[in-house]
Amino acid sequence: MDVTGIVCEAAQAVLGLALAPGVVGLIRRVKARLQNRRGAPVWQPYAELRKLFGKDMVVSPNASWVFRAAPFVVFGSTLVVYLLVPAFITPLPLNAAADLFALVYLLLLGTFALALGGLDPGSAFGGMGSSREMTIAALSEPAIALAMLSLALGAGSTNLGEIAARTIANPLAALSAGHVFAFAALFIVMLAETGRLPVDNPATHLELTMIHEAMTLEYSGPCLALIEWASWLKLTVFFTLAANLFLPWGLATSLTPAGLAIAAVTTVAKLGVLAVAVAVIETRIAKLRLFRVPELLAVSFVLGLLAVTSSFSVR
Amino acid sequence: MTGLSPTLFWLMVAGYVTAASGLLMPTARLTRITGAIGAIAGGAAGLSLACATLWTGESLTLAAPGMIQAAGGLALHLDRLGAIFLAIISGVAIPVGLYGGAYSASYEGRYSTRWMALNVGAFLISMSLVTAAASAFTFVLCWELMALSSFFLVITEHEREESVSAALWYLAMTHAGLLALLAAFYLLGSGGADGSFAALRAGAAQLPPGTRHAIFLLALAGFGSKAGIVPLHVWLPRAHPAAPSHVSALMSAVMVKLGIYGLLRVGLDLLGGGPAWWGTVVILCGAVTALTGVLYALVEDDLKRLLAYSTIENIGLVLLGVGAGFLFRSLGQPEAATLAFAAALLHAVNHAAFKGALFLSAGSILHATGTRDMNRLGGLVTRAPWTAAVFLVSAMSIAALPPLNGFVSEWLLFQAFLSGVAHSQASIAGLLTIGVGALALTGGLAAATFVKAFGISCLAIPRSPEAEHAHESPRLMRAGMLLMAAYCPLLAVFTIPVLATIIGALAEVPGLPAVPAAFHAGLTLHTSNGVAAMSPVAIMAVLAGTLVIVWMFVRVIAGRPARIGDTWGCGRIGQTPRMEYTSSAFAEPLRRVFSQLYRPAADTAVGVARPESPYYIQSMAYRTQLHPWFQRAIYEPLIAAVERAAAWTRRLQSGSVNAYVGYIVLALVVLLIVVMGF
Amino acid sequence: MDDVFAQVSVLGASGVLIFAIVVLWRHGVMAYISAFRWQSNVLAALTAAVAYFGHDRDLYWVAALMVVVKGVAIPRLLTRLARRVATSREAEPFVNTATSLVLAGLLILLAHAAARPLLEMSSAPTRAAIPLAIGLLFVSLFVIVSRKKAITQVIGFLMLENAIALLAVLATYGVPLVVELGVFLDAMMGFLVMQIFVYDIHDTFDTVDVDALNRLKH
Amino acid sequence: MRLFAKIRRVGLVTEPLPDAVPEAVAVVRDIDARARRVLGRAVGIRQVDAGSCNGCEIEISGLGGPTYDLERFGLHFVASPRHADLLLVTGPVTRNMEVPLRKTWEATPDPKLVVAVGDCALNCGVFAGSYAVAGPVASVIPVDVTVAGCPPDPNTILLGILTALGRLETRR
Repeated sequence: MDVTGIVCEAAQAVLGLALAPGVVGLIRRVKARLQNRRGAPVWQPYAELRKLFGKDMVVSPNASWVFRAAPFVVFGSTLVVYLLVPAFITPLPLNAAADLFALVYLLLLGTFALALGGLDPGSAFGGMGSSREMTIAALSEPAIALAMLSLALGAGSTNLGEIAARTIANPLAALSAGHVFAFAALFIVMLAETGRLPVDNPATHLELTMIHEAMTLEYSGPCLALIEWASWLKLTVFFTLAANLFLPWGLATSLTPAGLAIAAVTTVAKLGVLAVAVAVIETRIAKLRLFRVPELLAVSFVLGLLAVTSSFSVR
Repeated sequence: MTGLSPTLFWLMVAGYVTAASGLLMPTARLTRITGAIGAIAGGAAGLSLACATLWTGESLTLAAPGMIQAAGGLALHLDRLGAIFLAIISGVAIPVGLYGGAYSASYEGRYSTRWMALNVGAFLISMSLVTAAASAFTFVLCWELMALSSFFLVITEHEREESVSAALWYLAMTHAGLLALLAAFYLLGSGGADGSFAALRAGAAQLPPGTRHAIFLLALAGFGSKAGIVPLHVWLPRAHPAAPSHVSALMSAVMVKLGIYGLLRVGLDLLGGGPAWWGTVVILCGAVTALTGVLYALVEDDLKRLLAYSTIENIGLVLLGVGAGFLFRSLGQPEAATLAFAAALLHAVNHAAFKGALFLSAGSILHATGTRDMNRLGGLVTRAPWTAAVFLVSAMSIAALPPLNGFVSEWLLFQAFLSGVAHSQASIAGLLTIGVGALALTGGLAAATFVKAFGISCLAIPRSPEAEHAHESPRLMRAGMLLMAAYCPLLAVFTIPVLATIIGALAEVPGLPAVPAAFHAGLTLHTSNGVAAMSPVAIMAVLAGTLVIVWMFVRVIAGRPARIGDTWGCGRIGQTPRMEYTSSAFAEPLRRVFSQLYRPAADTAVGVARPESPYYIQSMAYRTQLHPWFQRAIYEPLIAAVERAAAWTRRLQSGSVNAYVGYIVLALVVLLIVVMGF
Repeated sequence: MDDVFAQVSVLGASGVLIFAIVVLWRHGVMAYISAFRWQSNVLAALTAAVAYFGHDRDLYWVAALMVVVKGVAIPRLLTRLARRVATSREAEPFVNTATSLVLAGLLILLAHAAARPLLEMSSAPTRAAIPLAIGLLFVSLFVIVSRKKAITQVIGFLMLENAIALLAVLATYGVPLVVELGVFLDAMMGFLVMQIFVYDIHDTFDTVDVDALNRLKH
Repeated sequence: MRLFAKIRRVGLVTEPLPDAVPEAVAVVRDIDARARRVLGRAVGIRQVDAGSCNGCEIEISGLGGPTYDLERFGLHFVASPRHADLLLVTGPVTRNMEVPLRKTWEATPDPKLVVAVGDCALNCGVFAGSYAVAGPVASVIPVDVTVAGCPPDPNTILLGILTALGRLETRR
């Protein structure tokens, strides 16, 4: 990978880290407005990060090095995933280094690490969170796999660059049933994986209803900041996937200033639209009981199956 | 370097014989030392022999027709396919020998370590010979020797009735399998060929299709009973944990693979592939095996039995690859077939690495705490750091997390199925889609399983005094574990050469071309449906770089020391292990989701202080157990039938001498009549 | 042009199928009714699209009729029925929700395998969507089999009718208007008869749980 | 859809801080500036009920609602003292809650603030001298600001919190 490549990836990493809190801030703002509240300004998450990095850490005496290492692994793996997603330019320098499957398993690496971090201090909440998180992660795998399968069938490759390029080349494909249903399946999985309603309530303070937050109850200060930032970045990753794998228009295919500018604008706009959509959905629906979540994931599995089958019935 | 391989072969044999000769050593210490040295030397020689065969392509051929003339004598021929498995065996034998050298000490005084040494040697040598057998008779002979020696190893702790019943299950299942194998080989030879594989290969082509199908199904059953294909796996979760841990590692990491080897040898090499439904059957077996294995591993509380169930799961994954290979080959997609077989074999190699490491670390946990029940473990990461580290690395690679080796082979499996879906008609594509779903679900559940296995048994507060006073294992055991765990990252880094070697070996099989896969930067597969690129090395590098940068970033902007404060429990006073999540609790959500499969039987016993006031509860006991479906559906009726039959035949045993003499006379008379008749 | 047509037809057919999946997922009877309403409207839209691409005037009338009858009238009646017999939720079905969803997925796969011969026969640009129509057929049959409440079964029956209409539209660009009218009347009659039955079941057993029917034996 | 129509009809209901307490507005103005420097204008609040009659809780729960929307100042309630910067303590400290309160304070990472809400927290109120009461909050953990009232209304509580934020800087 040459210098320009490294520069591109570094720039994308910085931009992603800069955008992620804004996305969450926007969701919160829109939700507040939909609850007829004035709500916190959009930059609130940045302020929270700054505060958390400035604070002390309190660590349980039972916790081992696993507890301290987990946030770094979570953050690192999520960041690497973001480096693989065509957010502004395609194909990325790292396009050939990893594909969709690698991406999914890298996200699983983060989940794995966080689940261990939740178990380490030996608190009942942490164990509960890890157990539920792993349950949902495990049950959402098949849906992801089928959604990716249908994308790959269309593009003839599992590498994100090729998939995006194929849709750019053949706009009609964006209309195909396989495409639409893969999107729907991936959207449901996104809600489950990033701990949004109706699977997990990001605003809950009741330990017994928590999934993601229950694992982070023991973390404080910089470690907490890393975990929060990573989870926001994960949301951004899924948004970018949803935006640029299914509607890749605007992505820069060459490093011209104009193209990059367009790419930046379109991507940010897409992220904004998705954020508003999520906020509206979360206002509209209530949280599902934990044992109805598998049914939701089964729905997304069926959607993925429809996506794949329609792709090979068009054949 | 011609002529070197016989030397290596005899060196390997000599090494293993030395290991076995521990039987004759005067002191237990010497027994251990000879056992370790022999196993290591034999393993090293075997590994170099396998590599020589794989890379130079020169194949070892030895024949002793004089020996056991009646059966056509012994014949050995090590080709590349066998060499792959020989490499697995020898590669595992080295760390296991190292580890066993110290581990078997814990058996001294209680059980005969000499006997154990003899059987370990015999086990290793027989497994190595199976991969090189070149005639049906030699194969079956080594196969049976392998079964018996492992049986004696399973029953090492002959005073615990648990291991006795496990050994009996093993004996019964493995001999049922042996019967199927004998039948298969008999049918193979029915073309009039003598027992040598070459002749069988030539004769198999002329066999009528019905016979070929029968042979394949018999082979699937016979080798499946050894590999642990559901529902022939029942012995596996019993026998593997019962054996001493380094032997469990051998059985789980190596022996089950020989079932795969046999299936490939007979189905692919001797029979030369078959119709599409062979592949379909194998794929379905694989899917059922993988899901059943991982689902029962998930809810298991016994650490070693959890690992045994996960072995079943991984065999299922390998079978998915093998089945896809058979399917594609019959559909005339040779590239995809090579890809699928290569993925399966690579996963077999990888699984040997991490499952070996897992069993060795489980053994050292058992050695440190004396218990396998995860609900009594915990806190080992501070008490036995090396063991925990090995456990963590191997758990991550078995959960298919990048950048470790397990991920690479699962990625290849996905790609193989993908290329199949892209090119088959709807019905086949549908089957493969189900396969992909099963593969993904298995992967996710495996991750959950090993978060539980590591998190519950190694992290947090010890749940019992045994775990409280756990200690790190002796240096020799640590060395063995670390060597075994080192295979995982190494195999990930050197995936490319390993995969190239495997594909080269597969190219020997007729009808399988080398898949055009460009291996420069990373795995760039130019499969017929397009391009798929992934580079484990690059992922490893980027991940490492990112971690370093993030770490430095945090050090710079937040360099404050951490304060120690109790685990937050809503301000309750003091924290006890009883407040932690247990292994059963961790698996509870998934147990509920799949309750239709598990049919868990749970009972809650509430002890109240005074009967008249049910609200003052003194004690609560929650007990749950599963009733596996294969037990329910197959084995209980079968065993009942056998017992009925036995009860019926018992009527012959009147106990009176006259009756027995009467039987003899009767038999004599019948015999005479028959003789006169002809 | 034709490939746009193919894409649209597959998309529409999948949309129609999705609402059958929704019925398997949701629990409330009202949700079932709205799912059926949406399904009928999507079906009507698809019919209109086929009319547009296939240049077939009559199909516009069919589409309009679909909206009127299945999109408006029948849902109204169903709502009245549900209010009258006061069953808000589908009591536990014979197969639990997650399992029945996965089974539905497998049925769709089966439909793809089963539709092979039809696909060989037909050469219309809509042929790619035919398996989905057959899948809808299977799924709505599965709804009838696996659900207990009579109302749910009525909805299953109506979806079955939708599936047949979909198949007709896709395979032969719709049968002649007269036949279509006949099918509609048939559906209406069947529906009304069922409605009466549901009322009677309800009056006889104070429930619309069809399990209660086995009480008729003795 | 009906839901969103209603949302549009109702419109924004958050009230600005009442001018009845002009110093409140003034305080908020310059707190806002200083607090942004100290805690980055993002404060996690952990509410501890040390034995209150739940009168104060009712008022505090009013804070989260749309009318007095405390989120607009970057304040939010958190689920664990590990995430908190400010403890909002109510009620006389009962004997059973004495240790938990202290543990909560220990579990909160520095820098941290304590706001005691209500007369009971201030001086045990009507429960003073009860055998079940250990004493006012200040006798268990250091208190930065106390909010009087039985119960104090949400605006006063909000004012107390913001004043405490002002203290933080002066304390360092």
